[in-house]
Amino acid sequence: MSYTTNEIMTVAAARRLPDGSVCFVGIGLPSTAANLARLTHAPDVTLIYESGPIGARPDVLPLSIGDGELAETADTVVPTPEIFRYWLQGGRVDVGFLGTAQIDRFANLNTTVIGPYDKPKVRLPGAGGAPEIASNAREVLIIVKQTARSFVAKLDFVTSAGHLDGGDVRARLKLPGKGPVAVITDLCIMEPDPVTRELTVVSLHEGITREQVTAATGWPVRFADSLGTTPAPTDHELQVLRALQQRTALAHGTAGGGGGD
Amino acid sequence: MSYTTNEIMTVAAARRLPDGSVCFVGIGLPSTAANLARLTHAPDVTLIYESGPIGARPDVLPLSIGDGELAETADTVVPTPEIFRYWLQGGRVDVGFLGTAQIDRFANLNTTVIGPYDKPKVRLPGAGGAPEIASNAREVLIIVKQTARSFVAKLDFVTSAGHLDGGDVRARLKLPGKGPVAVITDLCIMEPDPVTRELTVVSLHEGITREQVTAATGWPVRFADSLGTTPAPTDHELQVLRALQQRTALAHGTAGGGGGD
Amino acid sequence: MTEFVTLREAVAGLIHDGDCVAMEGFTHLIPSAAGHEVIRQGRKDLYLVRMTPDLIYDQLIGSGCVSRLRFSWGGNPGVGSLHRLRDAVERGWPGPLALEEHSHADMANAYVAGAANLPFSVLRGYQGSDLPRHNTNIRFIRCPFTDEELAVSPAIRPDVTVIHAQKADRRGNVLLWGILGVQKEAAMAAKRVIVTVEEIVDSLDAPPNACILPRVVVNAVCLQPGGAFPSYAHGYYARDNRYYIAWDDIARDRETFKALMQKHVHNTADFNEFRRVLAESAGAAA
Amino acid sequence: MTEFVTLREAVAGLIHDGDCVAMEGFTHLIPSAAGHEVIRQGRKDLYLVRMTPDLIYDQLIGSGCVSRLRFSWGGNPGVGSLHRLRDAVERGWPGPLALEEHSHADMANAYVAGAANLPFSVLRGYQGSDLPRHNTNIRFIRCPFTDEELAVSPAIRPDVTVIHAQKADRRGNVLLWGILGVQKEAAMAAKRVIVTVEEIVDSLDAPPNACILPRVVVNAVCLQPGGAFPSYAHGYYARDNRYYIAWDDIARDRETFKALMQKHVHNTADFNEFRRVLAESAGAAA
Repeated sequence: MSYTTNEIMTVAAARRLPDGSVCFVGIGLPSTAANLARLTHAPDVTLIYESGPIGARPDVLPLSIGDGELAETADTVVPTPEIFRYWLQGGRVDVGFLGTAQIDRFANLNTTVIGPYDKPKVRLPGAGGAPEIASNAREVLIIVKQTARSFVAKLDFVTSAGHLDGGDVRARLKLPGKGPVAVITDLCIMEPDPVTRELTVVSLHEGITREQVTAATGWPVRFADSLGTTPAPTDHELQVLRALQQRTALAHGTAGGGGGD
Repeated sequence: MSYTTNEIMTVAAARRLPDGSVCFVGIGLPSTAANLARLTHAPDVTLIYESGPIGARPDVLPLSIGDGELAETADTVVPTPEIFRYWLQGGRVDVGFLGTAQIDRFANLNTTVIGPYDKPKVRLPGAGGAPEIASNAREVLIIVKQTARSFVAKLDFVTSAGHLDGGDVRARLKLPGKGPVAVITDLCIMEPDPVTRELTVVSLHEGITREQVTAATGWPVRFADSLGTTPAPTDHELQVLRALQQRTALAHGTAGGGGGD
Repeated sequence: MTEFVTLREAVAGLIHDGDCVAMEGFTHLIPSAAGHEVIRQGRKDLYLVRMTPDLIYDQLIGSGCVSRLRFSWGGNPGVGSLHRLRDAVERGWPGPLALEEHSHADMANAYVAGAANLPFSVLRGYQGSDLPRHNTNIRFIRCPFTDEELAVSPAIRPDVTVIHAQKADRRGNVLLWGILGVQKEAAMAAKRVIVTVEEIVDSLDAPPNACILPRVVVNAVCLQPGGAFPSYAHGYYARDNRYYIAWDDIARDRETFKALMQKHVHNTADFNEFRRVLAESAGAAA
Repeated sequence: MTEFVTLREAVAGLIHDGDCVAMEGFTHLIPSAAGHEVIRQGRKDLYLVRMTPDLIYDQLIGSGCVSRLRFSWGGNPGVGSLHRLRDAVERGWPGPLALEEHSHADMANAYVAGAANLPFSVLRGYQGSDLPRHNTNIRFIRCPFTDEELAVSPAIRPDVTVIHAQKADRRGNVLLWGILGVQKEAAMAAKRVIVTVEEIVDSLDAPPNACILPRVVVNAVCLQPGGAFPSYAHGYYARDNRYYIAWDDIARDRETFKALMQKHVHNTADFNEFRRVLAESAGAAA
């Protein structure tokens, strides 16, 4: 089956979510990918949303982070402070799944402002749960569309820590989690270099060239020596994803996703 | 109707609980008095037990602080941390109703040890909720049988602060609540002097002499100039109290009360 | 103890110019009717607090009721930007808006600290983030036992918290269920509490350990069915996703926004009338 | 993920000599069967934590399993003293017992801090009390915003928390209701969690926002009907007040206590057999 770049991005991100893990899910692309994982290879994943549902199994994608569908299908719904205190800070989240407005070469994230903080050109929604997801989850997956505007040489504002200035700075600052382990875009998959922690393209989606990735990245992007090709979505993955999005469109009049954190 | 010294103690304590107030109730005598108040002049009192029930209206007295009867008759049952954090520390408790093993002239309480802490003669159960009830409730009522062994010149251990060394020391230490406003015993009612905060007998129960109170107090106890006589329990009060204790005996095979804090 | 009053009376009596006001509801049970009533009564200089300022705060900000905002995520959930919030921050219209920006984890902790009458909250957070550089109320302390560094911020203690709930009983106890967000903590942290409800019943018939606000913490209960529109009330009505999408166009333009607020809020007596006017517009458009 | 095992297997696999163990249950749902099994397996040098050590901790202390106790109220609720606890503290029998004594408010806060993975908890407490003089783990700090003095103590982070609950589903989610005490916080604060339950069901059929421990925090579920005896399980059986009263006589004398533990615990294979032996004794006595 043929597929879009959005589809391979979502499928490639979903594949990174281990079955049996506890996943803290942001709304939008992360929620789509996490639910695709749950409906394919990871039936025993526990999806947590910051509004309170634990173990949500939505039949259609939520449009907001607090849709009733999440509450109705969850193992339990706890107050929001418990999610952040007992679950995220409590060290019980294996994977934090984040989107972002801007990202730099060390996978630091900006969701706060474009331009100076006190006189912003664009005021973005803000931090939401991201700073503590980024620091406390055992590992972080980032899913974001790749453009030179979003993959920038220098962030206007670091909302959430990736690997900061690179190297072992997270360990030195005693951040509890490993930080970003992969950035999945509509063009490629990047992983931090094991030593420098600079994002490195490890896999190109089928039909995508190095030049396209370079053009969509605001810094001189590095490619792995053993650069691979992202395995194409299987028919099953595509069928499940499309059925999910179709159910969502029927329920909401939209394919789900969008903003909200 | 004739009555016992225990009965007038309970009735006199119950009368001090204002209708409409929020009362944090210890088990035993405080619970008996608080429920008598609720069943007589204070139908709108909100009784809180540290195990979690808020607005409990038990038909029989609880034998333990966490009887099912409390949960079944309450407006809501919250986790114990919420009782201490959001209610007591939150400043939402009007009256703390305490018992004690020992008390001194400034209404400080000892429920920890008789003898030295590290080599106690008698190891008592300990603090329970009392230290923070004593400091955080807007005011504190103490109900305790009066003997020279329990009303002592010097406590072996200050578990919970009354008026400490007297005077305005509570205000200087910035304790949130006013501290003990009355001590109700089987012999009399004592209140702290407005200036020195030393406990002063303001009312003798009918038939009790100054000499009896003096003999049952381990310090040279002071009597108010305008020493009154505690109004006798009304027939209604006695009937309600006895019916409550009879229901309790039928349910538990005991009259309720006993230890537990 | 609880008074049963109209929303107009509750806002008039309990929310004053300059107050610190938290209207909470995490996507679910957002107190929209109360937000309208605050605008209708022309409150000024409010210090608003909310984890996720969305449409009602966009409306309050655009209407000039707000001088200061403590928050952690300000957007139109599922749609995108809050244009009135952005206009205030980016261009100072209709007036300057001071921001106190935190993360969700911090805000949730700060409500808990407020409910517990503590002056500050403690969290493992903000490591590597620029937020503490721009908010002097995010500080760091060391654990007296382990010497670990932890973030602290001031507890949230609103003058007034406003929430919407499913039910109240006639004594004033309030029951909510489904997505609970931080409503209970926000209410317990406040000096005064207003609750709008879908219905008032003889008995809550609540299951064991349900989320109940006892009447002694509730100052006013206002019957306002549909009062969370366009958000939802679990068990009563669904979220109106189209309204959230439509808001994007309305809020984008100052004049469109002002005209709509005039028609839907200032020219209506209450939320019920707003709903009627809205339904008529929709009918006319169809 | 949750394993469904016998209590014997759970204790053998998850509780080790020297562990910090919290068995919680505030009068309600006390994990008595688990306490017996720890004694039966002869664990040593345990660091026990519990707000209200009562009969099960009296038994564990008297059986020589415990070297250290963190607590806030140690008594036989509704009856009086714990004689085995007193004997250990007053006369060092069967061995010395180190006490770390706090107040209820502090213990509850310290469990919350543990569940939240914070190293310490903060409270308004202990003003004027002698407890901080005898417990160097009660300290004071100043608020970085208001300069108020507040008490702090180390978070409780048990190696193992053991609770009793009404139900588990076949996936391992656990439901409890009624008086909740600090069980949820104690479980969330622990490295490992054992839950004994009255029954295992296909579906919890839990009401919204019920107190549920999700399976990912539960290591072992053990079916043990009646496992909270002589405390109670709301909806299943009542408290056996006579047993609490009888315990006062049993525990008062070392030999009586030892003989009873031999007969009821060491000579029985499990809690079901203990209940049978106990019923026979009662029958014989009647």
